[in-house]
Order: sequence, then structure tokens, then C-alpha cells
Amino acid sequence: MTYPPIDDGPVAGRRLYFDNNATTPLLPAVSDAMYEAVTTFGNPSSAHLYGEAAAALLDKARVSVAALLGCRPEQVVFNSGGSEGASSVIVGTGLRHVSEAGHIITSAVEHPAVLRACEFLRELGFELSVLPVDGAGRVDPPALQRALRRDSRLVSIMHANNETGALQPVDALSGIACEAGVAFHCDAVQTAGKEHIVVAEGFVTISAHKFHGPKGVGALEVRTEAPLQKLVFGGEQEHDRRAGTENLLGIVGLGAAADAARARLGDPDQQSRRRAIGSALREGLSSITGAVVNSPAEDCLPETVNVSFQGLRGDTIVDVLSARGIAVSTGSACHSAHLEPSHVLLAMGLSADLARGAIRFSCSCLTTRSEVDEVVAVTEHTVRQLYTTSPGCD
Amino acid sequence: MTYPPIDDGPVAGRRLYFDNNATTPLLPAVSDAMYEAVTTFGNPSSAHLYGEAAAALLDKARVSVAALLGCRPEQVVFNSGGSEGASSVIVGTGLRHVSEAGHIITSAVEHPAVLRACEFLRELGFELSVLPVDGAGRVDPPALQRALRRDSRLVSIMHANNETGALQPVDALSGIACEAGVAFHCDAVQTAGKEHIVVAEGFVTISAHKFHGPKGVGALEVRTEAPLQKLVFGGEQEHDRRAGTENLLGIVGLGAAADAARARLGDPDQQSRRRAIGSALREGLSSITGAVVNSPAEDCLPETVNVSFQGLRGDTIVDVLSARGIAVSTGSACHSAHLEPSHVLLAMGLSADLARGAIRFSCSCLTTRSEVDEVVAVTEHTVRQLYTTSPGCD
Amino acid sequence: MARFSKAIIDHFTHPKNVGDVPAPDASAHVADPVCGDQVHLSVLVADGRIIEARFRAHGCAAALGTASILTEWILGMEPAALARLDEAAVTGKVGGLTPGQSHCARLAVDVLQALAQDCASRAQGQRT
Amino acid sequence: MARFSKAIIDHFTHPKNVGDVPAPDASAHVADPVCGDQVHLSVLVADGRIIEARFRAHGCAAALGTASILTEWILGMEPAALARLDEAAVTGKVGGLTPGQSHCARLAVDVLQALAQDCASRAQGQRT
Ligand SMILES: Cc1ncc(COP(=O)(O)O)c(C=O)c1O
Ligand SMILES: Cc1ncc(COP(=O)(O)O)c(C=O)c1O
Repeated sequence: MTYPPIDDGPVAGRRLYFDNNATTPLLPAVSDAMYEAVTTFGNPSSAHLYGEAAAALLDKARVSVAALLGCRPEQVVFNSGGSEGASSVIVGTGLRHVSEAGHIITSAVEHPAVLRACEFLRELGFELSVLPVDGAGRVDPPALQRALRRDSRLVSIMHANNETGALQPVDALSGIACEAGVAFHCDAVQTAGKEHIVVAEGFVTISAHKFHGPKGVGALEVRTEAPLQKLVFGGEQEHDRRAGTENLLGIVGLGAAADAARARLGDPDQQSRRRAIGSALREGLSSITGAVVNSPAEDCLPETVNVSFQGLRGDTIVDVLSARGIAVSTGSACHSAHLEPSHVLLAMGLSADLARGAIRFSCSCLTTRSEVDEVVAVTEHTVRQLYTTSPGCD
Repeated sequence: MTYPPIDDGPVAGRRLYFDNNATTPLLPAVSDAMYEAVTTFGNPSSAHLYGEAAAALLDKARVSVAALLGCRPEQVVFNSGGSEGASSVIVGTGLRHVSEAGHIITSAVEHPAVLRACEFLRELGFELSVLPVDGAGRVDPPALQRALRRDSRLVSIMHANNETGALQPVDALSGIACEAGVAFHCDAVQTAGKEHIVVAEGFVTISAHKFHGPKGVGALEVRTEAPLQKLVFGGEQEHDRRAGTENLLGIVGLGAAADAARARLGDPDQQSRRRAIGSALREGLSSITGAVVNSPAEDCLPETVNVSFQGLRGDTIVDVLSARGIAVSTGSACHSAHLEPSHVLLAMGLSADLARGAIRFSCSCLTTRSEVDEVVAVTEHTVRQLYTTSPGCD
Repeated sequence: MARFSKAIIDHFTHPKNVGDVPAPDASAHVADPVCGDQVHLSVLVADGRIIEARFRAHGCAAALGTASILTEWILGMEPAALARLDEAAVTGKVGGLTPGQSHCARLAVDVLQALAQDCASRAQGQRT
Repeated sequence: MARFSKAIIDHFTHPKNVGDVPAPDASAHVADPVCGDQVHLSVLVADGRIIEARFRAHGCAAALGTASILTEWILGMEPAALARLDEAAVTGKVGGLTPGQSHCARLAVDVLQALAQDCASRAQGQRT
């Protein structure tokens, strides 16, 4: 796929987007569906033809998302994306139990949407257990079993890690929580549209823009009898679980993205192509001098390759690659001159230096083999140049 | 304007949309801006060219919204719409003061987004004062003064009422709260884009879809030093006040809608046209036998005319008009066979029967004079027919 | 499912047989205590069959449409047959009702039974 | 403002004068204790002017670009003049720095001053 050009790119012509875990471009089928829906402008709650036409689009999208997730349409609660999804379950749990507080369990490698919300609950008086991970970034199910207490209110563990692609055994984890009668939340933002999500019982958060839908729209799957506290109040939209006039265009886009993702998941050719592209990327990058691959070899999203270059800084590599028309990321948000090493890589046992040298390459279904080859070649050249420039090298 | 056709409308050709307080169609300038932005798909937080291009769109929209509101761009926090805006301030206040609780003040005519959130705070242990309104639906500023207590945490009063269009004296009300050192929130969802919003100091909630922007996107103006508790946790988007990957297309649409609204507000011709259309609608409806106009004659959005037909049911009139291709609403959400009279009209002193007979006609800048004449004629015909059918009439 | 069947829309936008039959052979008025909907039916009977029917109604649009449909449906029926029409029959006749409109079928059955009863008691009255 | 000036991008993608001058007349190495950025400069001086300069650097892309720019900028200057270049001058020369990159100007000023000092002390050493 050729990506749309961006103004003032210094490397004429080259545009390689390998930051699909940050966000993905809309598929043509998604933008077409949204274009078509622009004229259906009614409020889905309105009791007239304009409202009914809008409500029909909403229903259709709900069926599409339910089909992707393998749940019933009424178990789908549309919202504004992954951060709201996670916050609504976690902060909602805090609000429901605010007077007696209690205990919350999460893992050390969660996205800030989960970690920050859990830390907020700690401020409200809850106790927080943060389960450690092994070198592959995985939580050990028996560790969850041991951490559970009588006053545990919620277990929140992600499916695929956004920085490394490592998959958690969420089926086992949700089963353990469920058996103990504790509500389970799975942040499946990085798996939705890429892998089947197998959660025995619980809340599942997904976000459209990670699988070629629009940004700022997502869904919470409520596959549980556990109560869900409303966070956004107002009308009785979404079966009275999330108020506010619905983001109709965004939801139509989410529905179209879900349809396309379901087709990919069911297509063996697309799945083997996806694995082949991922392997080529992983092998190409791992052969570069100084490279240490941080993404586990097994049980990992093939489209995510997290790699550190010993002695180099990830943010510098990202900036030089960006100037060469290649979009990748450090995987951790970098807000200051002082580069914080990724909490995910530190939890996996990497040294701070190696963690600071990490960059994340992430593909999508639009990524081609020749793009992979080009990105590996340019990365190799860039890494070699940075080593040459380093004070300690020759 | 001719509205897009809707499938299966039984009155061939007629499509009159008079439910603009529920939601509005996108202006062509808005959908054009969104179409154009579809290819700028980067994540605004990403440190590469795709991210920078997306961040530039975000910045531009923020400047547009700030210009409409007359504030600084960094005072604008984008969110998912009016319900989130109101809930974030109110529930956020609840969370900040959850241990000691305190006192909250609102009015009897607020939108459910505010009322339900305030009632939730009452469940958390807060005391709630609900200020009454006069026959025009207005809060008396001295009543706010008297209601304020030392432990008051928040005053939340709307600008224009969504059912009647009545404007509250929010400048005076915010001044009183502010002088007492109490945070003020103004639900300006119905005024944004139609009237200048004059709030001395406080939080102001707006929603794009009420002024020809897309649904599911809005903004909170933070024109105050009062602290704002995050409700959606995660990254540091929106100056660390609202996490989550931004609804980029929606925000671009909101920005374009704000530009168009600012142009209308500054154009005396458009303003006098707007008032002329509103007067024609009001006069036409009020001359129908049995009509009682509930919208105040002064200090009211000209585009909103709430009218009751004595002895008739508003929901029935809405359904018959809808079958005739005319979209209006009862003004209050009707969820059951049992029609709840509007809490707004009851607070203004209407009898339950008269309140049940209310319907709301609401125009936008796209409404034409001939549409007004047609809607008045069809309403007159419909009302006469319903009177003829009624058991008590002849 | 659309909120209203085509038949109901036709009838509430263009109601048939509105008003009262002058000097009716039977009439009935029922009201739903919950939603407040009211239906009034009056008929002329000749040779043991309904030959004219008119309605008045107050309530939701579906109730109005249903009442109008009744006035056409029952023409030619024997009054006693009215009492055998049940909610399912009414719902089918009007082209379907949403759960929120099911009270319209109940109301229709109630008014038809009341009408059948009024016919019967007047016939009784004539006989005695 | 874009995150990097055109000059900085040019220099970090195509760095000039990477490495060490063999048998330098002066050299300097500074490190920022906060962000860990390091710059190493070495120069040849002839007739009281800098005639060759090379750098090595570790740090953010702006620091790398700035160091590369320095090696071209200081050619032809008298070593003593280096100590008079301040952060504003560096910032202007590199085409602007964002607030998050201002440490690059500080680092540049530090390494230039250290270099001027090294030149001065070596000249001192030759004279005595
Ligand atoms: C694992 C994970 N969880 C949550 C989020 C937050 O989703 P959103 O950006 O849609 O709020 C992201 C992405 O940003 C993510 O990768
Ligand atoms: C006065 C008022 N406040 C709040 C809202 C809620 O806004 P939104 O639907 O964007 O959540 C609305 C409209 O629905 C409104 O009219």
C-alpha cells in the first residue's frame, strides 16, 4: 500500500508506516461506509424517520462488532475508545465500592489506561496488587490464583501487549478470576481484529483505530453478569450503560472495520501472509548488529517486533528513521528530554539501558513484504551510522 | 435546504427536519473537512511525520473552537460530547471530594446528563440542592446566592434549555458561584454555535452535533483555576486532562463547525434571518387552535418553539407528523407506553396534562421560511384531525 | 422492525370512520388505566351483521390507527364473533405491534368484547 | 513549529565530519548529567584558526545534528572566539530548537567552551 504523502518529508517518495500499534489507516471499505453514512444524520434516539434510519445504522454496526467478538449484540457497549473502556470498568468498580474499598489486581505490563486508572483507585483507598511477568512479559496464572483475596473487586489483565505483542493467557486468567467470583477485565485493544479473543467471562475493551477503524470510538464487551457502573450519565443510550448521543459515523466505521477484520480472521491465506510478513520483519531486524529482540518468539502478535540496539537510544533511532520517511515508535511515550525506559521492558527484566534502546515496529494487513525489506535495510543503515557516531565506537 | 431522503417515508417527497435540538445535519464545509482529513491517519501523539500531521489538524481545530468560545486554545479539552463533558465535571467533583462529600447545586430544568450525574453524587453521600425555576423556566440568581453553603463543591446550571430554548442568566449565576469560591459548570450544549456564551468563570460543556458538527465529539472549556479530575485515564492527551487517542475526524469536524458558527454569529444578516425564521415559526404555531406556547417570549433561542396542544398527546402528534415527513420531538425522552410528562415543563408550573401535550419544533441555520410555512400548515391539519378524533370533541 | 406497520400508519394519517354512528345499535367505550388510551366504538347492525362502525380515540398513534382499522375490519361480522377476536388476531390484522404498543391490542380486544356484550344485552333487551 | 529544523534533520541524517581528528590540536568531551547526552569534539588549528573539526555524539537526534553543524560552523574561527558563542547563537545557527531540545544548545556551548579552554591551555603549554 502506498500511504498518503505528508508535507515536507525530507526523503522524497519514501513513506513506510510501521507504527500500526499506535494507530492504523482507515481501510477503503471503512471510509466508504462512513462517507455513505454522512447523510444519515438523525439522532438514533429520535422517534421519527431520521432517528430510525440512524438507529438502523447503529444496530447494524452492533451486529458486526458482536460477530467479531463472538458475543450477542446487546453485550456490546459503544464508547469513545480503549482508554474510556478500561477507565469505565476500573473507575466504575472504584465508584461501586468506594465506601468499603477493597483489592484490585492488575499486571506490571498494562497500558497506562489500565495502570493509571488502577493507581487512581489506590488513591481512593483500594489496595493494588501488580502481578509481575516473566522474561517473555507473561503473567503466571498460579500467581493470579495466589493474589486473589476475599475482598478482590476486579482483575484487569491485557490480552496482547502494545509494546511487545506478547499474548497473555487470558482464557486461563479470566477463568481463575471468574471461579473466585471476581470480575475480570481484559484490555484487548491490541488483539481485536488480529486474534480471536478468548475470555471465559468478563469485560473486554476494544478500540476501532487499532484495526483500521476511526480514532475515538471503541466498544466494551460485557460478557459477564458483573455489574457495570455508568461513568457517562444522561440518556438511556447503549441499553442504559453509557449515555450520550452516539458517535454515529465513528460507530459505522467501527462496524465496517469489524466486518473486514472478521473476514481476515477467517481467511487462511491472509493469516499465513500475516505470519510470513511478521517473520520476515523479525528475522531481518534480529540480524542487524547490536539487535536484541524483545518480543517473545512464541505466543506473540506476529505484526509486532520490539527490538533494542545495545548502546543506542530508541528515540534517536525513531527520529532518524522518521526523517528517512519511516514511521516507528519507541513503544513507550516519551515526554521529556529525559527518556524514561519502558515499564513493560523493565518488568520483563531488561536493563534500563537496553530498555532505552528499544524501538517497536508494527505492521498491519496493509504492510507488504517489500516494505518490510526496505524498512530492515534503512534501519540497518541507520543503526550502523549511529554506532559510527557514538563516542565509544569506531 | 433539501434533506437527504429516507427510505420508506410514506409521504413521498416531503422531508422537513424540525428537530435540530436533538441533532443537526453536517454542513458541507464540515463533511468536506472530514473527508480531507481521512488520509491524515497518524496518532497525534506519535513522534514522526504521520503523528505531526495529525497533531497539526488537532491544533487547528483547537484554535477554531477556542475562537468560537472566546478562550485560549489550551483551555479547550476535547471529549466525546455533552454527556461526557457534564459527567466529567460533576462525577469528577464527586471523586475529588468523595471522602468528605459536601453539597452540589443544580437547577430543576437541567438535561439528564447533569441531573443524573448530580443524583449519582447524592448516592455517594453529597447533598443536592435543585433550584426551582419560574414560569419562563429561569433560575433566580438570588436563589443561587441563598442556596450556597460553605461546603458547596459545584454549581451546574445550563445556558439554553434543550426543551424550551429558555436562556439562563449564566453570567450572573457564574459570577455568584465564583465570588463564593465555588466551581461553576455551564451546560452550553444548546447555545454553542447559536449564541455567545458569557460565563464569568467556570467549566463550559459543548457538543459538536448540535451545531452541524459530527455526533460523539465535544469539548469542555476550562475557564477556571478550579481543578478538573480526570475520568478517562491513560496517556497525557489534552494537556493531561482527558486520556485516549483523539477522535481526530470528529475533532476536525467540530473545528470546521466552530468556524462556520463563528461566521454566522458575526454576520448580522444571518442573525436577523435566524430571528425572522424563529418568529414566523412561533407565530404560526401559536395561532393553531388549542396551542399554548411554552417557550418564553424573551431571552430564548429563537430556533426553539415548544408548544402544547391542550387535550392532545405530544407523542401522538410527533408520530403523525413523522408519518407525514416532518421530524419534531416531544422534547422529553419517552421510553415507555406510559408517557412521562417533561420534568422541565412541570418545573415551570405546567399541569401534567399540558406537559404531556408538548412538542418541540427546532430550527437550524439551514431551515427556510417555506419549510416553516409548510410545517405550520401540516401541524395545523394534524392537530385539527386529532381533535376531531378525540372522544370529547366534535 | 419499524415502529409502525404500514397499515397503522395509513390509518392514523388517514383515519377512516371517525365520529359516532347516529342512533347506534351498540357502542362501547374503554380506557387503559395505565397509559390513559381511550377507544370509543359505535355500530349499526342489520340482519345480525355489523353494517356500519365509527370510532373516536385518544392515545398513542398506534391506538388511533388500530381503532380505525377495527371500524373496517368488523364490517360484515356477527356481533357475537367480535368477542372471539383475541390479541393475536388484532396484532396480525394491524400488521404487527411493538412490545411498547401491545396495549393497543389489549384495548382493541376490550372494546370489541364490550361491544359484543352491548349488542348482546340490547338484543336481550329487545327480546324481553 | 516542526520538531526539528531543516538543518538539524540534514545533519542527523547525513552527519558531517564524524570521528576523531588524528593528532588533534585540541579536543573536548562533555556530557549532560540529566539526559545523558554526550558530545566529543576534536580539532586541528593552523595559523590561529580552526582548520578541521570532527565529532562523536551520543544522545537525541537534535544533539547529533547540532554537533555535526558545529563541526562546519567553527571552521575558520579563532579558538578564543568559541568561548563567546552563547546558547542563542547556537540555537539560531541550527535553525531553532524546541523547549525539549534546549539542552542541545547548552551542551554545544559547554563543549565549545571546553574546546576553547583546551586550545588555550595547550597554547600556554607550548609557550612555557
Ligand atoms: C493495549 C492498549 N490499551 C489501551 C489503549 C488505549 O486506547 P485508545 O487510544 O483508543 O484510548 C491502547 C492504545 O492506545 C493500547 O495499545
Ligand atoms: C442541554 C443538553 N445537555 C447535554 C446534552 C448531551 O449532549 P450529547 O448528546 O452530545 O452527549 C444535550 C443533548 O443531547 C443537551 O441538549
